Amino acid sequence: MSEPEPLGWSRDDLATRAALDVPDGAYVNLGIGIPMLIASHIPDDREVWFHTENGVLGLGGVPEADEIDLDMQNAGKEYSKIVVGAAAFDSALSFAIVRGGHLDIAVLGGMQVTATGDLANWSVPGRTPGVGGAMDLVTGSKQVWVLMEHTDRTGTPKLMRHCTLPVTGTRCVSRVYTTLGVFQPAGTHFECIDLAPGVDRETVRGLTDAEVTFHDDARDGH
Amino acid sequence: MSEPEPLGWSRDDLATRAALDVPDGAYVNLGIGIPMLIASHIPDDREVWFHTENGVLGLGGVPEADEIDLDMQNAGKEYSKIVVGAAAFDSALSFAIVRGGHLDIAVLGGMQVTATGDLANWSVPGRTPGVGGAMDLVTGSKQVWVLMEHTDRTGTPKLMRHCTLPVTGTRCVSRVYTTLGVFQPAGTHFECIDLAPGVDRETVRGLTDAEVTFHDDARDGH
Amino acid sequence: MINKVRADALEMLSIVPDGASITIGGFGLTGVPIMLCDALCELDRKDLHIVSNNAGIDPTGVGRLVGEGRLRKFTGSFPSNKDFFTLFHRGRVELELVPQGTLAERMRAGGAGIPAFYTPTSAGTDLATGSYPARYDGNGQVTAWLPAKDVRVFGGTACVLETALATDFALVKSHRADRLGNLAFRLASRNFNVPAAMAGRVTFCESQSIVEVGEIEPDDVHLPGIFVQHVIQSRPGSFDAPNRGAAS
Amino acid sequence: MINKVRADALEMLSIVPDGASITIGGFGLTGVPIMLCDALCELDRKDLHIVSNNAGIDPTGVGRLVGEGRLRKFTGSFPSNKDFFTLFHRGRVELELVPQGTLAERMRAGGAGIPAFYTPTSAGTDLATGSYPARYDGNGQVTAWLPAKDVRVFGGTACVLETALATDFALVKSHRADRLGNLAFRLASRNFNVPAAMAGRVTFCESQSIVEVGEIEPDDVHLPGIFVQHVIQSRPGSFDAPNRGAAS
Repeated sequence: MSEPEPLGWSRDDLATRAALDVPDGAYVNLGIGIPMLIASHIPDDREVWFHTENGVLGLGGVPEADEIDLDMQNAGKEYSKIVVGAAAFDSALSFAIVRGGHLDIAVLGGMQVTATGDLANWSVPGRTPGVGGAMDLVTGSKQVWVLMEHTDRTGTPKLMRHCTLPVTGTRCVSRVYTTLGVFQPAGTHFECIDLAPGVDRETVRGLTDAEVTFHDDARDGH
Repeated sequence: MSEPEPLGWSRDDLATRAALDVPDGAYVNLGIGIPMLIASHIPDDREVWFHTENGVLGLGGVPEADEIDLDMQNAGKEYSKIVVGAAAFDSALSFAIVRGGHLDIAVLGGMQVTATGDLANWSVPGRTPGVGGAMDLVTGSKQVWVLMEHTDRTGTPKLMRHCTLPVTGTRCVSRVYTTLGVFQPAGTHFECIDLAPGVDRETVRGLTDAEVTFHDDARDGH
Repeated sequence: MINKVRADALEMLSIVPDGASITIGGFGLTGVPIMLCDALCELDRKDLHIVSNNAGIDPTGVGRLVGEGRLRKFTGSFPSNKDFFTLFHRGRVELELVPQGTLAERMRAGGAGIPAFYTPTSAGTDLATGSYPARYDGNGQVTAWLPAKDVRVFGGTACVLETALATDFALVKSHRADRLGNLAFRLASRNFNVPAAMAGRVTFCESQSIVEVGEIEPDDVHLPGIFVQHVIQSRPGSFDAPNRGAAS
Repeated sequence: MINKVRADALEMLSIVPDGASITIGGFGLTGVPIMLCDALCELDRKDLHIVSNNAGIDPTGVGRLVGEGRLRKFTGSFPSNKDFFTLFHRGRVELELVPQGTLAERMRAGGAGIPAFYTPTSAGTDLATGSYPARYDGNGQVTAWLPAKDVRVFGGTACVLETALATDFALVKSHRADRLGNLAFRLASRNFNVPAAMAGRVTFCESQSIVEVGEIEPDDVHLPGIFVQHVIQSRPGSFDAPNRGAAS
C-alpha cells in the first residue's frame, strides 16, 4: 500500500508562500523547523533582517564546512552565517527586542491554533519538556504567523475551536499558513484568504475543527 | 573680626583620612564635592577602581587642556581622564552595578546622618530640585561612607538623633568622616573611632546632636 | 532596502506633534542630541513631556527646550537649572523626580516590554511616599504631589513598584551610525542614549559620523538598528566645541 | 593589585560546595563553559541547583552535570535531553521551567538589584497558573507543581510577577578576558553569559584567551570586571572541536 500523494503545498512551497508576504525592511524571527525555510525564499528585491533569540540580528544562511564559525549558531543550534551589518548582543537584550515589540513578524511552528488566535506549540504530555523562547515571541511580536501541516499525522485537525493542548499564548496569532491554505483567525471562525493548488473548500472544511469562511481570493482548486 | 581657625581636619585632610581606609582592590564611587578629593589621596601601593554613574568604571584624574576628551566627563560633569583597563557602559548597566551590590564603597556628601545610619543629603526646601543617583548608591553599595563638615555653616550639628531633612535612605550609612573625627552609626549612638588632631571629646559632644561614645583609638587632642 | 539616513533635521522631526512625550539621551553635556533639540525648538513644538536625566545646564540641548518654555512635564533625576526651577515654582511645568538608576531602568523597561519592576531605591523616602511636589500653582502652593508608590517586601527589604517609561519618541546621539540604525558610542557619551533609544516608539539619532554598513563590527554594535528609525549626520558645531562644558 | 587570573580550575572551583546554586552561561554549545563544568564533575560536587538555558544536548557542559546525576534542581527554558527527561520523571530532580526571555531577564535582575518584575510572557499559560509539574515521585506521579504566579494588568495586558535569580556562583565563558575580569565575547557565544555573570555572587569565567589590561578597549568591554571574580584560561579542547555541535 503506497502513501497517497500529499495534499496541497509541500513544506518548501509553504515557506515560499509565506515568504511572499514578508515585506521589504521587515525584522523577522523564524522558529525552528518549517519557518526557518522562509529565509531562503525571500524575493531578491527585499531586504529582510532575521533575528535569532540567542543574540544576533542579521542571521545569514548555512555555512559550507570551511566557513563554520564555532561562535555562530542559530536558535536551532545549527552553525550559521551572518550578513554584513549584523549585530550581536546578549540574551537579555535579545528578549528585550522580542518582548518590547520591536520584531515585525515571528514565524512559529504550531500544534493547534484557534479562531481566536490562541496557539499551542510547546508542550505535549509525555514529551521531553521545553518551552524556549516561544512564549516571549508570541507575546511581543507585532505579528505572529504560524506555519504548519493542516492536520497532524493521524489526520486530526489543528485549526481548532479550542486548544486541547497547553497554550503558548492567547489571542496572539495573526495568520496561519498550512499545507492547504492561508488562514486568518477572525474570532468566531478562520477566514481562508488563499488555497493551495488543487485544494477545494470542501476538503478544507472537512479537515478543520473550527468554522471556516472563504475570501474571494481563495478560489477552489486553482 | 577675623574668622577663627577652622577646627579639626581641612577638606583635603578629610579626604586623605578617608582614603587611608579604602582597601586595595576596592570598587568605589565618589560623590561630587569633598568625596571626589579621595581619588588623589589613595596610597600608591593600592589599586582602587573608581566608578562613575554616567557609565565608566576606571575613572582617572583631571585632564590637562590638551588632554580633554569631549566624550569623557565624570558624574560632576567635569572632563575627566580614564585609566588603562577602563570599561564604558550605558546608564542602565551602570545602575545595575550600583543597585546590584557590586560596589564596595560609595562615598557621599551629607547634610544629616543619624545614629541608625539614616542619611539626608538630597533635598533642602527652596533649593533647586535634584536627586541624581544618591538614592541608588545608598541602597546598593556594600558600604556607604559620608564625608562632611561636622556642623553646618551656622554651627548646627549634622550627626543627629533624627533627620529633620528628607532622607536619601534609611539604615544605610556605615561610616561618617567629619572635620572632627571618624564615626560609626551604632544604633542608639555614634561611636567615634578617630579624632582629628587638636579636637577633644568634649568639643565633639557639644557639636553633635546624637549621643557619642569614644573608642580607645579616639584619643583627645593628639 | 532599509535606509534610515535622513538629510534634513527639520523635515525628519516634523512628524513630532505638540504634546508628544520624548525621551532624550545624554548626561550633562556628553552625548546630548543638541542638534535635534534645536530642531524641535525651530519647529516651535510645545507642551512636550520630556524624559531625560538632566534638564540641561546652560541653554543648549534640553536646557534650550526648558528655557523656551516648551515643556508641560519633565521626568528626570537632576532638573537643577534656574529656568526650570523658576518655571516649576510658578506652576508652569510638572515635575516627576526620579532617582537616576530608576530612571535608566524605567527607560530600559519601556523598550524591553517590562511594564513594571520593583526596586529598593527610594523606598521610605519622600519620592515614594507621596510627599514630594509634582506641581505648584502660580502662588507657590503645591497642587499635586508625586503619587505614593506600591511597596512590597522582598527578602526583608522594602521595595517600590516602578512603571516602564515608553515614550512616543526618543532623541539620542551616537558616535557612529549606519543606514540600518546600528549605533556605537564613545566612553561616557553612551550613558542614557541606549535606554532612551529603547524607550522611544520612534527613535531619532544624530550621529557624529555615518559609516558604511559593516564598519561597525557585529560585536561592537552598542545598540542594534532595530531600536532606531531615523539617523542623521550631526552638525560639526554640536559636538566639537572645546570648552562648552567648562562654562556651565 | 587586582589579579583575578587563576592557574588551576580544580583549585579555583574548590570553594563551590555541594548544594550550591550555580548559573551557567551558554546556548546550545556556543559559549558553554565546558571546562568549568568538567571541573565541577571532577570535584564530585552534588545536589546542585543549576540555572541555565539548556540542560545540555550531548554529555558535555551542563549535559555532563545532568548525566552524572549532580543536580537537585534545574531552572531553565529548554531541558530537552534524554538524561534529564528520565531523571525528572523518576523524581530525581526538580524542574523550574521558565520561558527563555524571562530566564534571561531574571538573571539580569538578580545581578541588577531588581528583586522582581512583571512580564506579559506566560500569562494565562500552564507555566503561570500552577498547572505544570515541578517534581514527580518515583512512580511518575506529580508531587509538586510550579507555583501560580501573581497576576496584574498593565495597559489592558495581564502580566505575571517574576522574581530575580541571584545564585551563589556563576560559570561563564568569554572570548577574551583580562586580569581585571573585563570580558569580551564573539557573536552568538555572548548569549546568556552576560546575564549569568551578573547573577552570580561569585562569578568564574573561562576565557579562550587572557589578554593584557587595555587590550580590550573601554568601548569594547561587554561586561566590566566588577561582575567577575575569577578568570582562567580555557583549555584548547574545550573550544576548538570542529564538528561537536553538528553531532548533537
